[in-house]
Amino acid sequence: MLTIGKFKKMVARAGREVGAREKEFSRLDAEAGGDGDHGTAIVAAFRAMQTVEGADFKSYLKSLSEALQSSACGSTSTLYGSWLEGMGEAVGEAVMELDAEGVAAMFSGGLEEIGFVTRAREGHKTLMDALIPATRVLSEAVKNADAGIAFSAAAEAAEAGAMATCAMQAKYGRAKNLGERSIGPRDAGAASMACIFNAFAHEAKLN
Amino acid sequence: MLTIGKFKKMVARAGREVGAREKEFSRLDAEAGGDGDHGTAIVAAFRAMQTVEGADFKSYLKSLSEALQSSACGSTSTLYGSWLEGMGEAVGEAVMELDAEGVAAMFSGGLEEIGFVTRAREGHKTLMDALIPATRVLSEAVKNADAGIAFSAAAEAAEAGAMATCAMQAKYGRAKNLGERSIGPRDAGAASMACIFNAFAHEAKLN
Amino acid sequence: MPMKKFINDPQNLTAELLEGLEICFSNKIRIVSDKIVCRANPKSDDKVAVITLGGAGHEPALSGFVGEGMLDASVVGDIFAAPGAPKVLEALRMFKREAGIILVTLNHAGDRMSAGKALRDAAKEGIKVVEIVTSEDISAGIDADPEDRRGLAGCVPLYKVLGAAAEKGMGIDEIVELGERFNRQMATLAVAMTGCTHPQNGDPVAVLPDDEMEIGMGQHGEAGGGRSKILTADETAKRMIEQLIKATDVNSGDNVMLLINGVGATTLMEQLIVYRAASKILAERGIVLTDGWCGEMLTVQEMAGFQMILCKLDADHIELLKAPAAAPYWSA
Amino acid sequence: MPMKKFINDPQNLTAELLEGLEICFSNKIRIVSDKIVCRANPKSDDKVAVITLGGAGHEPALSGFVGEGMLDASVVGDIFAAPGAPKVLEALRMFKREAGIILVTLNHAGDRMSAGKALRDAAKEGIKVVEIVTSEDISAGIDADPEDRRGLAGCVPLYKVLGAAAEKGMGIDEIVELGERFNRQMATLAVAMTGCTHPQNGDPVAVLPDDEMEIGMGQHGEAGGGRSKILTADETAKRMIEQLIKATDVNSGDNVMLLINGVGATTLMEQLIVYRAASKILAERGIVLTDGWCGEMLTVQEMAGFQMILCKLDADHIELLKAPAAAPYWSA
Ligand SMILES: Nc1ncnc2c1ncn2[C@@H]1O[C@H](COP(=O)(O)OP(=O)(O)O)[C@@H](O)[C@H]1O
Ligand SMILES: Nc1ncnc2c1ncn2[C@@H]1O[C@H](COP(=O)(O)OP(=O)(O)O)[C@@H](O)[C@H]1O
Ligand SMILES: [Mg+2]
Ligand SMILES: [Mg+2]
Ligand SMILES: [Mg+2]
Ligand SMILES: [Mg+2]
Repeated sequence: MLTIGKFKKMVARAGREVGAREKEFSRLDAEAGGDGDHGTAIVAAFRAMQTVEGADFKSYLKSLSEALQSSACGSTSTLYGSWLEGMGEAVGEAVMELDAEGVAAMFSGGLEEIGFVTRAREGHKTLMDALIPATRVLSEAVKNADAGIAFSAAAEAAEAGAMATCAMQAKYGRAKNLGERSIGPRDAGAASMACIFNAFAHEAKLN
Repeated sequence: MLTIGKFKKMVARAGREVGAREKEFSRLDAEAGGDGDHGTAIVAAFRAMQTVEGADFKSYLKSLSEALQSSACGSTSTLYGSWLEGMGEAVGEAVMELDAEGVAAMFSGGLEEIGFVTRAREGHKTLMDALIPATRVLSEAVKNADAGIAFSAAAEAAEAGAMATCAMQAKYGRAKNLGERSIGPRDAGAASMACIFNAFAHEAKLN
Repeated sequence: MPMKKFINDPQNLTAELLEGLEICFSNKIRIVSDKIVCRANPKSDDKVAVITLGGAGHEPALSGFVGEGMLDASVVGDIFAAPGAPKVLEALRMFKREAGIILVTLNHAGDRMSAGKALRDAAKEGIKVVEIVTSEDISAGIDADPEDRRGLAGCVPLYKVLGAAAEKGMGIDEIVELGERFNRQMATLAVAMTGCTHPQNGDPVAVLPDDEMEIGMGQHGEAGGGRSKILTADETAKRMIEQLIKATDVNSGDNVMLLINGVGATTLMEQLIVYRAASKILAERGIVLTDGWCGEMLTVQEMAGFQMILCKLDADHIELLKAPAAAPYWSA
Repeated sequence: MPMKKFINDPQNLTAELLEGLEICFSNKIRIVSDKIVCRANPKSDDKVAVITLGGAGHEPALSGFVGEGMLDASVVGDIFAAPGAPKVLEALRMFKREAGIILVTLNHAGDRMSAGKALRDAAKEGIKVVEIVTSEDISAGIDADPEDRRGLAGCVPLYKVLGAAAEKGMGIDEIVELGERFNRQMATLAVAMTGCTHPQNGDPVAVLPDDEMEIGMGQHGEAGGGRSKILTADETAKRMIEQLIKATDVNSGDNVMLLINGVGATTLMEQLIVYRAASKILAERGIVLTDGWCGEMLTVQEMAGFQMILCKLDADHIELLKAPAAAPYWSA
């Protein structure tokens, strides 16, 4: 269902697509009352991951997570770092191709680990609003569809979750002090998370 | 020729006319590369002089000079303060009305004293470019004309001197570092000095 | 259009500013392992170590307060961004000791998450460390959950109290008690007139209308409190100090420390005018101004505004605040 | 539109800021006769007094440097405006003593005229006083007549040298020789990115185009040197330090002090980056960085820019710079 080679291409594509939208993510961060640097942070995170190697899922994800956490800073470092860390912990040793169950387990593991570092859940206007539904949809969809279709469904869920943050009031992160004024713009982290799932989907559909 | 009562009215009028042009004098200071506060300084100087009393020329001028120097700050304090101080020193004790010679002596004394505190002379783009010709013309004109006409001639000379500073390069004061870039705008101090002589002339002409 | 800032490659800001700090204060601090700023003359191992973490771009905070009688180390992130958990863990390993470590974390999501992760790992390794979280910003309301309040410049006098106590050789429990008491007894409010430019991406953070100010703005220009038309210095000081008095519950006869922290473009002239106004209100109420300072401690680039910090002082705090200190930007 | 400044009546700025300074540093300074800032604990009469004069709006300068081991008094004018001659004379009378007084005047027209007038009157009264005029700005050219150069923030380390020497009980001739030597051996260049607002009239001083900076700008935004497109920190530092090295004629093996004085909105982050770049060039040439500091000493409201000051140090200067000092904004 998903080879390590394909997954590396998905990560690389996510890096490119996030990179193209750097300014937008920073602007969203500023608009919702944050410090206007989420684009800078997420781009730095993907830059740190660019040269990472690893023959199988476990070692690749572990290296990604370490590279990200030691080079990138801010909330992004721990949040995305823990996500990748959890994904790596959920796959077996030396696995180079995942079946449907393996994909579901990997993404569920990521969500679980990120859940340890933040109390934020759906409705709190954070990246969790994109990640939670995307993970849920992906885990279901892989059972009956190929990777391309499953990731597309996940990307749609992530995008819908990100859009839904517009109407929310921030509860976590630097935007929370804005109170009602945080209502309106999308959450920056949710937007970048949706962008990542979207890139995964585009890449998964190829070939 | 000039009574103490009339002279007090001239000073009061100068205060009003300078006050109305405060912004302009500050702007000129800034444009010629100064620190943009000559209007503020000259207005503060006249404010300090507003409540000054004195029955005769000598005591009135002495009080004006002291009030100005102790309340006003910057170049204006010492320059205008010395001018008034020199004027006071040049008139006799308890004089309440000056003849033509007395007026000439008073203004020449002012010019002499200000000459002790600065090396600036005509052509150096300072208030001296207005004060020197105005004093010269006044001293001549009082010999053959009434106060109104004599002060009008002095005011014209001051105005011409102030306008001539446009073409000059600053040699003294805070504008001097600007070098050639100080060419163009009038010198702020010369402009305020011309304004004072103009007010003197208007008031002298009345009655 | 280039930013109106004296910088080189925006990616290197943090590394370069730390290098400058090390050169300028070579007798006081040194940089270890890239982004850990330590004392040039470390104190002995039998004393409690005091460490903090946080983003850069707030100079002199946090690294300017590393030195004799204050911090043993600061773990630096990038501009406005907490260091990653691995760096924090590395510093904890470096200062592992019987006497223990106190880690001061300002309550911001990134800092909390990095510290939290590092602390979990440190615990597994048997490193003795106690975390003190500052969250003295009262803009979310006096009764707000501490978890919902931000840590502003109040960390600076806390570093002083902790550092002095550690220098004296006190045990970790006693220091933590003293520190937590100081922490509970302080409150901060911030006010902003203009936003700033993010020095890495050149974009504006927190734009304010030409005729408005905002009380309650955070460390990076994050909004928070109430916007109003521009008030006079006296009126601004009054609104702020009254809320701080309420929050710290100080009364006639109590000793306090009052700090004004300029965040960037607001001049010391203005800060002193505000200090004057606030201290007069304290005096009117019989509150005793025992200690204080006015100047830049924790800045937010070229933002115009300041933070006002009021700390109720107990006798032991008063003594510790006066103890010797020799950090680059704090001496006593 | 109100200014984006925390002020009350613009006419009261100086009085209010001095009041704040006195409250905040009541253990260090006190205000005498309206605008004369003196030490709270004056030194004994048998030692030489060191006094300075100058406008306000440049905080912490000049009054922030009054204190043990530095200035005995500063005579304060109004915003950007020298005090009048009568105030200067009053201070000279106040400190009249056998040991003598040193009056430090920065070379600006207003300051020079007030000092000059006061000194003439003081001489008539038999007050023993020697004037030292600082004019270390080299923007008018290295060979420019000292009368045509401005006095910038170089006065601050000079206060330190003079104050320390006076505190030690040295005689006035010896102190003046030391001070004049220090004075001759220092040079300053300023650079600005933006102008500032005059806090009394709200008008802009020195507007710079969006993409330009100016090396050689004076203490109040007065223009002077060359405008250029915005340069990197490293390039700016290089251009400035090279001119300063030439002006002070320092060579391999010489000891120097390097100071970066932020004038307002330029962050300490940037100042440290510039410090790093300039000190590297000194190191390349074998010039020994013996002392230094980075931060705000003499500001120009919210102007963005800084002054770089290089002082060639003799052995006696090195020692005096290290001597104890306890002014509000300088401790050693
Ligand atoms: N406590 C938190 N829990 C979950 N997500 C968070 C939390 N804090 C911040 N985030 C996410 O991180 C994003 C901001 O990231 P970034 O700007 O890189 O970090 P920082 O807040 O350190 O500047 C927010 O938009 C939000 O999605
Ligand atoms: N050395 C000087 N000699 C004569 N006039 C001077 C001198 N310096 C300044 N001035 C005059 O003073 C004016 C500036 O006054 P003001 O702005 O009040 O003083 P400051 O320079 O202290 O800000 C100049 O326009 C000039 O006419
Ligand atoms: Mg952010
Ligand atoms: Mg001026
Ligand atoms: Mg950030
Ligand atoms: Mg002035």
